[in-house]
Amino acid sequence: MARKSWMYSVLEAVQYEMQQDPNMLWIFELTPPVASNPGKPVINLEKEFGRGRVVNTGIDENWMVSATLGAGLAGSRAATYVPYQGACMPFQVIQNHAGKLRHMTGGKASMPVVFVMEMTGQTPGFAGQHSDYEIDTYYAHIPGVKTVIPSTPYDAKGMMVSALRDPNPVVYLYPAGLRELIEEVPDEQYEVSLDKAIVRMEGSDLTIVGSGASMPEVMKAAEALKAEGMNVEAIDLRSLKPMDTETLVNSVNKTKRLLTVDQSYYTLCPGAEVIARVAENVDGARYKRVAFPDAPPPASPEMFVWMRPNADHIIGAAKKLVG
Amino acid sequence: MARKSWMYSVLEAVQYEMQQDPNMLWIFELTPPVASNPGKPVINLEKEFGRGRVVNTGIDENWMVSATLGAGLAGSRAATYVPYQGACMPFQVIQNHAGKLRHMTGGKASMPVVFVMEMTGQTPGFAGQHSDYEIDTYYAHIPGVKTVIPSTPYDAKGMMVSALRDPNPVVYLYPAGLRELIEEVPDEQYEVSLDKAIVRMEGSDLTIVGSGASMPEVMKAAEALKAEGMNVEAIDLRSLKPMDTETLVNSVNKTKRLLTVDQSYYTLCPGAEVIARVAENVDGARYKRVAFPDAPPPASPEMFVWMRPNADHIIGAAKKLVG
Amino acid sequence: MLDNPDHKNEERMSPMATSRRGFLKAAAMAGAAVSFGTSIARANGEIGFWAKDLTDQQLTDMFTTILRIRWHERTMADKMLTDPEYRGYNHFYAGQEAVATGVCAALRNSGGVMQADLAYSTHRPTGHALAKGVDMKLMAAENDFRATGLNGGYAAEMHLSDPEVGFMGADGMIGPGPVIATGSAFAIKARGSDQVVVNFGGDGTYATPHFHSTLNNAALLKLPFIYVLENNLYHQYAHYSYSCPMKDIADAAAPYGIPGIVVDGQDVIQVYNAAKTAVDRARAGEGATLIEAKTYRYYNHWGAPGAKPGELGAFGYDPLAISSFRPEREVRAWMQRDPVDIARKIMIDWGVIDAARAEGIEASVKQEVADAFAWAAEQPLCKPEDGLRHVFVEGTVEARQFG
Amino acid sequence: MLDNPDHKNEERMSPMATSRRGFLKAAAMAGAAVSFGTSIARANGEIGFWAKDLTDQQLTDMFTTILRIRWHERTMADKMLTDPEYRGYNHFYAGQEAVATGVCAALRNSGGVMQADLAYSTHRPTGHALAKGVDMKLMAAENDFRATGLNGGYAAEMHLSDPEVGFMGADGMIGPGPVIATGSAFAIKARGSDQVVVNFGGDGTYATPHFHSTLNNAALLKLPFIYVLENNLYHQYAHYSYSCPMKDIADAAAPYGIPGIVVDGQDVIQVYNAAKTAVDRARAGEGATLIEAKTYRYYNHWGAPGAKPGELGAFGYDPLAISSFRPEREVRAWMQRDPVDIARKIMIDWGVIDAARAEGIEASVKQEVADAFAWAAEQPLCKPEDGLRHVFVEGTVEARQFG
Ligand SMILES: Cc1ncc(C[n+]2csc(CCOP(=O)(O)OP(=O)(O)O)c2C)c(N)n1
Ligand SMILES: Cc1ncc(C[n+]2csc(CCOP(=O)(O)OP(=O)(O)O)c2C)c(N)n1
Ligand SMILES: [Mg+2]
Ligand SMILES: [Mg+2]
Repeated sequence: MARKSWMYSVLEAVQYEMQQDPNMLWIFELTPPVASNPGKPVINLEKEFGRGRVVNTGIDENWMVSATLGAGLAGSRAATYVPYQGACMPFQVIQNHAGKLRHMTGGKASMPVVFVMEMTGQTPGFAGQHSDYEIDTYYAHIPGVKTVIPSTPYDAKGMMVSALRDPNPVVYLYPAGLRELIEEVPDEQYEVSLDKAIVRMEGSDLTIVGSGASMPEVMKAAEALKAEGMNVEAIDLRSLKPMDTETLVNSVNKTKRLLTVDQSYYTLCPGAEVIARVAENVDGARYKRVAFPDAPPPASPEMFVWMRPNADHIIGAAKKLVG
Repeated sequence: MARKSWMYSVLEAVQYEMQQDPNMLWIFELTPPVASNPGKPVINLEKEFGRGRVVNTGIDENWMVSATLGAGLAGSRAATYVPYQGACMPFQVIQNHAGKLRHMTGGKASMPVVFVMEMTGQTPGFAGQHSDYEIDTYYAHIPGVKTVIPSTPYDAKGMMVSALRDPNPVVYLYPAGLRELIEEVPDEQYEVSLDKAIVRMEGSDLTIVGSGASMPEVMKAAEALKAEGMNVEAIDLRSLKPMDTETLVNSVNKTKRLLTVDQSYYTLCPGAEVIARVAENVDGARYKRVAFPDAPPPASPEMFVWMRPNADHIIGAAKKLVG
Repeated sequence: MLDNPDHKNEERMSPMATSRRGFLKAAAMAGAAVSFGTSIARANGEIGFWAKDLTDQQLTDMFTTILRIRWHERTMADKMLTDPEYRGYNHFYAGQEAVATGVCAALRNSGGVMQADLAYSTHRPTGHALAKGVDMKLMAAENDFRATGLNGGYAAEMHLSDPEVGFMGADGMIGPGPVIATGSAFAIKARGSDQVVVNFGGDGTYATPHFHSTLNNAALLKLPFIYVLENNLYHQYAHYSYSCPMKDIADAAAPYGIPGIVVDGQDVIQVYNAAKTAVDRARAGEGATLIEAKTYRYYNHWGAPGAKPGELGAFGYDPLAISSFRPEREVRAWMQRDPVDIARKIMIDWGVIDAARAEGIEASVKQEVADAFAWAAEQPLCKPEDGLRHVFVEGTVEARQFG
Repeated sequence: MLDNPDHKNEERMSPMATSRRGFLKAAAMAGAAVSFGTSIARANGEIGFWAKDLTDQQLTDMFTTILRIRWHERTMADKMLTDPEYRGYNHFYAGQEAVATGVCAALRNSGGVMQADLAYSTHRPTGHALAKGVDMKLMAAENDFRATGLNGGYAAEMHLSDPEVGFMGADGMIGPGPVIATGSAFAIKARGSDQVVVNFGGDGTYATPHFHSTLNNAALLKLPFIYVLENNLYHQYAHYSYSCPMKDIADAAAPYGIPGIVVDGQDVIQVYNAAKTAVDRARAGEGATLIEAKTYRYYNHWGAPGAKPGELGAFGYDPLAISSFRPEREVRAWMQRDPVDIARKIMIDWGVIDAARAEGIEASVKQEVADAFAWAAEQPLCKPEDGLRHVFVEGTVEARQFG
């Protein structure tokens, strides 16, 4: 146990699995699998396992994901880290191949693979393609892949372990904005399940549901509201597919108020699915969504920061819903 | 006015626009822009406008869409017909370029382009990649493109006219299963708006909302329910982005019961967005979704037909909701 | 604008190998090779007449495989044309049998994904499947949507797969398959295995963006990877000159620094020789090869339109082609160089079998095919709710169609 | 496995053009061309020393353009390094100025998308933008996120665009740009216009699947399209040998049947000559060309890490590179062949300007740049709610962040 960065925690998980399994591969493009942490040895997967197993590719994210899938089909565990710029380049091969192959082969395809898909969305100034946060929805609609999104270093490591050990293809969404988060993370391997939401704060007045990069602001808002006396229940989805309906329904059955928070564009954001699932199962609740507008993120920090959901927005919406 | 097939009606719209605008282009791959209709001249765009303007490409759907976009940027109107097999190949260029360029350039990019994206989903026997119906969600989450989906030959023609005349990029979803529908369609050009849902049947007991390929079954179910005395209001979304919240909310304010019907996979299907929008605006309503399970479509007709939402499923769900 | 006069219909065909096997054996060992045309030049002398080393049994097996594919296709086409109850379909491979057969004869076809050589197939998979060792009965049942079929009725023709024999699967998409296949080759190399990966792909795959990605990564990483490009001149209803500016697609290999070999795809021996060269190279860690097999399909793109029961091939109008279809004369001209006839002649000419034995083999193959379809037709249909299985390894997903 | 000993650091540089202009003019007209090295051979004699026809004014303009780019980059780098209030960023183009300048000097740079030649740019756009005729003040304001900037503050550096001068836009993605650009060329050809389309792209674009799609469709449709591939040896922190098996990326053109030209990207005259050849070819309806310009960037991939205020270039450690960065000696070696110095020498050598005039031009360019940044800094910031505009041509979208 030690205080570790998200990035370090994740690579610890990968390093251990690669040490155990000499066939396992890691494919990267821009982000070398290197991390350091105070008081800890530097992790450098490329150095440790050599270029035969850890490959730095050209700018071809579709190859990265396809090759990872092909490695899995050939019986080798494999994972790839796709930088956010290329996060939709391999969309088709995940949608039409990775997600369907097990079913289409009647269970014969072997796919112990992880697609780490970096997400951005936190940095003002870069405009549409480098400040967007939107792929959660695209990937979560695909059947046959588990689409998960951690929001803490502890979960990031535990879910990485689970993902690497899972025989199913996993789209592991990686919000780059959280990479610098630091918390106590165990040194040994542990698993965090890939199909359970987690209640991060218990309460009975209002349920707030977020995921990934929206969670830090959700928690900030929840703390502030609690300090003002509103009894907030805060839920971190963690898994978008499969989505943990039970935890959501149980919570809203209690609170009868649901506020979803997304950095993704409003239309068909994960929160839409959350509301729909709850609305099918809970009568008489009230609902609200906070999300990025249906507009690309503009370069100007003034415009971007105003548009991106933050704790103040969440607090305002919560008060409207409960008040 | 004459009885015309969907396919013929759409090509009529395209033919007229191409006759008016000598710069306009059409790019296709497998489906030649040819249609015939009893009592009408054969339409063959390739013959009429020549290969300089109507081009049959190699198997490169990403080029088809990118080239269409590039033509638009260069000041020429253009449209492409992407066969369903390739419907996610150009996903990235629509998501990251067509959808963002106007905003990212502060309004300078010219994009009078239409991406006709064929959808399948109706034919049993072809399995995961050739029987899937799922792209509605992927494309509707993208900001900056209008994503529309007609369900009748009349709308198919009118919305094609509007799409071709629209200065914004339009993703025109084309459910191949409806291509053979026939109805009375005017010979002259007319526009059907790209942002309005339509109430196909009025009623006060229950709102059923569908789109595209689900509409024939929705209407069948609605007729049957009406015959049994249930006062169904049936809505055809037609536009997924922007989505016509007003029509939906007005209807459910009246009926207090909402059933959505999709051929798309359950998680994050268009119906999820419909429910979320209504739930944010209407208190005390009840909700249900009928959709394809979160599974790829299997080859076996026995499995596939059981899984695909049909009128019986809709009737059953409606009775549960109202009863 | 789209006319590439370079390569219309006058496709080059290498002269058929008609000389006696003994002579060729000697010639090949002496470094000569009379029957290869451009292939030899292209491979810079690396190719050899490896069929010299095949036993009579192996040669007979190759001939048998060609016949098994041929009669599978013909029987299925007839079934589609005559049995209104039959629901199976196929992208028929008849006419191209020598390619799958010659290639797979150079591969290791058992041991599962950790041992066997791996073959990635296409939307036109039944020939590749049989040549790779897929069980015909199970395949016939799969194509007929049976619960006991090769893939439990989930796959049907376009997704047939049997990792046990290294048949990695048909794929309904054009483009992604070969890229995925290079990933298998990468894994194999990384784990120090001597397996090789073969990707079958049509001339249609050339124009996909994936083609570059495949060859580039195979070359950069020196992968044990062989791209067998079956150039049957058409992708669906378009001649390949619509999508490819060069006459020999094998020429595309040059900038990547990997061999590009053109081979006569109608002659199983020539295909085998080329494949063996590439397989040896790959196993030796020397990297990838692109083999272009010039070939032709006898049926239309999909199903059996234009075909008549009991007759080989389909001519003329294909309703799916709408406004452009292949000239009947072209089909007939290619049928003059039939891979079954060529193989039969070579076998007899080389003294491997005589005409009577050839007939005997053909008769028993026909029987085997008939039995396979009969067995398939008796198999149980799928249970509807099983559609919710196999989405993930564990469990089932929920039904959502009932609301 | 990833080592391609073929092409490490010993990049070929064509000998600099030092001979007198008069001589070269005559030599070119006589069909000789002393300063091209491989380019001539590659283009099969199609290339000519077209700079012979440029007026003194045009040559002076080219020199001025190079200086405007150089001082824009240096001034911006200094601003980033010294002004903590400044929020702009850049992927600096310094070192590559001769490429943008030489290419755009061969283009028509006004008249909007229906008249101008169109240039598609990259994530490293400021040099291309200035060479194509984008207003420096407006660009500086845009890079500083100002409401009155070139694109209203929506774009910033990675999406600068000005269709009025045919500058079709920077693009933050690697791959899609050139494919989109072929569509513009297709439209131009279809409408019978004589415009040409130039796509700038780095060596990093070679490995993208899009590269094949771009060249293949440009060749098949014989498009008025020029791919200017600026090979500055690195894509981000990886040498191009990680992603490309050939030394000269121009070699990739051959199978498509289009010319592939290697040109010394440090010499604006050589770049111009190659570009002019390709532009003439495209305007004449003869199709596409791939030009590979061998060049180098003086700063790190992004921003100004490792740079010092007032000094040109950045050396050594780049925090973004983590574990691999360019050798300082390589940077310094390339800076010996500086495009500004080369251009200045040629201008003086040819008698176009003298040293004093060169200095005068440089001084006024510096002033222009300083003024542009000063003007930009005074421009208004964007109104937050304007982020909801320009999603579609008409109207605004709804705010959704407030719930
Ligand atoms: C991405 C994609 N686009 C389009 C199709 C439709 N399609 C199926 S087969 C085919 C032609 C393939 O031609 P080729 O590769 O030459 O193989 P052949 O059919 O000749 O064996 C096409 C275009 C597809 N399956 N996938
Ligand atoms: C699809 C995609 N993947 C990754 C990136 C991240 N990225 C930005 S610039 C760059 C390197 C580009 O190299 P090159 O094309 O040689 O241009 P240079 O930076 O050398 O000018 C990369 C990988 C991106 N922008 N787009
Ligand atoms: Mg073909
Ligand atoms: Mg570069």
